[in-house]
Amino acid sequence: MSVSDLFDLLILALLITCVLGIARVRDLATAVTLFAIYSFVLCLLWAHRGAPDVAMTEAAVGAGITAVLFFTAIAKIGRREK
Amino acid sequence: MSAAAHGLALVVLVPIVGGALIPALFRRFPTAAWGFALASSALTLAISISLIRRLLAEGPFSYAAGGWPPPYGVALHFDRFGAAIAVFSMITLLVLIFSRRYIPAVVPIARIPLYYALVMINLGGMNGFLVTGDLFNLFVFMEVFSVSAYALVAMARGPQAGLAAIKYLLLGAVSSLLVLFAIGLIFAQTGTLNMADAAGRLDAAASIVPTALALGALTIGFMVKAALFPLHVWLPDAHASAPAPVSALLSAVVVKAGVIGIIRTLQTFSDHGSLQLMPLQSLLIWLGAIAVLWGAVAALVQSDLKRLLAYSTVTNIGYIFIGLGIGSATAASGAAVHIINHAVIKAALFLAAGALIHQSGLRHIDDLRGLGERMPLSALALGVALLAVAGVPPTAGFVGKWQIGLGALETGRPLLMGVVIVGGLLVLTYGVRIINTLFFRPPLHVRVVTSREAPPSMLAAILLLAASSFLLGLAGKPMLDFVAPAILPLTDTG
Amino acid sequence: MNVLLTHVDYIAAVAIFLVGLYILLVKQNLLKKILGLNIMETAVFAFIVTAGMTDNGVPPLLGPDAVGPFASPLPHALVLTGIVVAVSITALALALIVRVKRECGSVELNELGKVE
Amino acid sequence: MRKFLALVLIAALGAVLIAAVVNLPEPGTTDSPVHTHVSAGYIKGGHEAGGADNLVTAVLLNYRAIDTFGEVTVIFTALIAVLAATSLAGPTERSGTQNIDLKTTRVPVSPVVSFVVRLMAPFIATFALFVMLKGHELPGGGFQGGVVLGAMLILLALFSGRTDKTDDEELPPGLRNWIRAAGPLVFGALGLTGLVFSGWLFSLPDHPFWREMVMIGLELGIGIGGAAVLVGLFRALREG
Repeated sequence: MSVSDLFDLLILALLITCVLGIARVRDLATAVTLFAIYSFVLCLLWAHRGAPDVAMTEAAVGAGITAVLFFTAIAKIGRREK
Repeated sequence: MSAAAHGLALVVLVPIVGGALIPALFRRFPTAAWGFALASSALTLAISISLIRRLLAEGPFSYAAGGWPPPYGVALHFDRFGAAIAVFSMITLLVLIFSRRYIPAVVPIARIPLYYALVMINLGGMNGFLVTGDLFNLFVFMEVFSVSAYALVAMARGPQAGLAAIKYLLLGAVSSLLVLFAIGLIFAQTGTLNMADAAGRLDAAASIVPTALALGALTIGFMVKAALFPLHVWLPDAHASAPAPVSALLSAVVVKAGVIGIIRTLQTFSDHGSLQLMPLQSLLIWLGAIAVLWGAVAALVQSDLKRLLAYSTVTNIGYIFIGLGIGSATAASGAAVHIINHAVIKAALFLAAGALIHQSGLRHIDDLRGLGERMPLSALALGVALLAVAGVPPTAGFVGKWQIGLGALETGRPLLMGVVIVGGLLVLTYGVRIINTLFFRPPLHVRVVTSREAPPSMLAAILLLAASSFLLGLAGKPMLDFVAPAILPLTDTG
Repeated sequence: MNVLLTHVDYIAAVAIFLVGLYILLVKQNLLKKILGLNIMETAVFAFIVTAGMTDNGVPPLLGPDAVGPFASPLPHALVLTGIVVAVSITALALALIVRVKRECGSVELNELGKVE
Repeated sequence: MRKFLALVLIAALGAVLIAAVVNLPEPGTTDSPVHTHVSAGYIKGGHEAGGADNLVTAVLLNYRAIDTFGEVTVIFTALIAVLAATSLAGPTERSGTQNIDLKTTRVPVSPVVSFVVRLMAPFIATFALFVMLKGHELPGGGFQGGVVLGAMLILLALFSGRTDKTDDEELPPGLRNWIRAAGPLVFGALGLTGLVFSGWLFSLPDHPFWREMVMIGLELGIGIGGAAVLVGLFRALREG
């Protein structure tokens, strides 16, 4: 088990923690923040997998634009999930 | 490579570029967007007709987009199922003609170009979906026509439309995702995205489980797009609340993409062993039979005319899937012909209903009493199309249903023949009820008395489609002959 | 057990996909559903990128001093396309949700069902 | 109840999915079909065939250009979809509470943040342009640069402290509509030039110089068009 493998496993565990967190939290703004973190971690994984192009796009889209779009929508519909 | 094969890429390029130009070109002259959209869809239709002429002369042919031979580039492929693009372009053209007077009445003037752009992009996506021979390209064009379809539903006013559109979007996006996942599974095993190449290489792949999962995911994904019975839940809301020309386009054309997607999946991967593992045929028959009866009964109890027509789409999709599931050449060719005939009939139904609803401002069937006297041509067209959708001989709806019924008898399934007949009778029941309401009952609502016949552009589209839904029945034999060579690989699955 | 270790990336993608599906099925808030959909999409992307990777993780950049084995470029191109499609769908969905909130007063699907 | 059913479904589906994925070829090994079939052809054809050192760019702009055409169409469609679908409510329903909503979406910005964002903006823009223009040699390309540029513009709109309009509003609306459609239109033009120069729709010219020029043109079209669409989506969502 090399360092690289351990890095992978750590990242995968982090990703799953993030999505479980998204499933649990009731506050939409927190959920979206978690999603942005999740996207960013995913982008680390992809950079490590030899996919720099995908990583760059995921960082800008997933952690940036998608999150901003979600926040804009939340500002209009309220952040509480019932 | 003669000139005609370039048409295979042009049927995608022309409508999409045309659609992309519309918002920029017609910002200042919104209503003029109509003419431009009409011209580019007419050009698309002309190109697709030239493709069919070549098909008849030389048989199926391919085009390597970008000049890269498959599997390195994207191969476009034209066969007898692809020939549906001509019918779909024709229907889009007629829907556009109908839209000329209808759309300005329901859409704010500044947004009219957006409507035409969406319709054109939808056509381009459909064409791309139907002619591509590449799995990922299929997904991309599926997204093109799906996104434009969600938006077209949402163009209607009112709370219902927004809600219907978001439901449609949720289910549609999940089904697209299933298709993408299936593509990933196939790619991980074969290293290729070309359909024919992937089908050939799947046999060499180590395991049958991922392949079966991939084919299952593709089938379920396309079933959602086709609105087959338990996955049809999005359809009645979406098709009932959309503007009438959009309902016509969605019910006539867009759901058929899902059907043709399934046919392509079956055709391409039918040689593969894992397909026999799945009881796919009996599944299709069962779901189809339930869809026929469920759709017909649900339509019977509707009071809203457009909602009734939406349920009639559920019924007819059921017929098509029964035909595909039976697995005899007779039934399969019946199903293939019914794809086209139902497209024409359903476009006629929704446009005629749209004209009646638009001119009178009423949409409940009981309120429409006596409207036949005020709007004779539209009402007559609706009547003819209703008889056609019930499958009364010699209309267009009869050909496909008759062949499907025959196929059921041939393969020793008399009960299924019963389902086909009962479904037809149920549809006839509500058809006759509506015709009776329109023509033979005295007006109840004051608006009916003041209604006037639809303007010529709307009438032209309606009458042409209604006439076709009658006349295509007489052309049943040549149409069956046309699809016959294409459905052979389907029935070989046994 | 060995298979589970070598395919751990695939299995993690499946796990993420399932959590996304759970959110989509169970949560009644439309925005949360879209978030679930996005998670499912990224899981499929992760699956496709994994299919094309190599152990040493060299990106498919051909240069004078580049040595393979390179990761397969095809999945990367597919995922790039997929990401842009996903953000398009998300934007449209969010716009529709805002409209539903404005017109129906709620974004909880179970409450919207009662309104109708 | 719903939760329980969902969990049962997910457990069953999970079992099927895991059974399927463990039967796939082991990821990372170089002798799996993913690496030996089409990809191997791309790598063997190399720079000369694909026209770019970055094979991802070669796949996007050359081998599978029609996919990319579909894709720029999807994002353009999403923008006109959002514009068409959301603003139908009319002025009566949008007055009143709507204005309050509009204010809440503006983040109260501290002068420091605003300063930093404005300071960084030119650098991010330069980086985005670099990513677009060099996408055929280095990691990056039209989309990648476009989304970075789009993110930068949205960041500016959010944090620059200005509340009146986004930067893209300073463009005349006619020009803005053309820029938003740049992706599909540039590809449409490429489709036709390909037919003229090499006899196939969606193909690049054979001559290396012209091929590079066409690629750069495409990257810019995709990138700037994509950025304009993303900013448009953000604006429509904020104001719709």
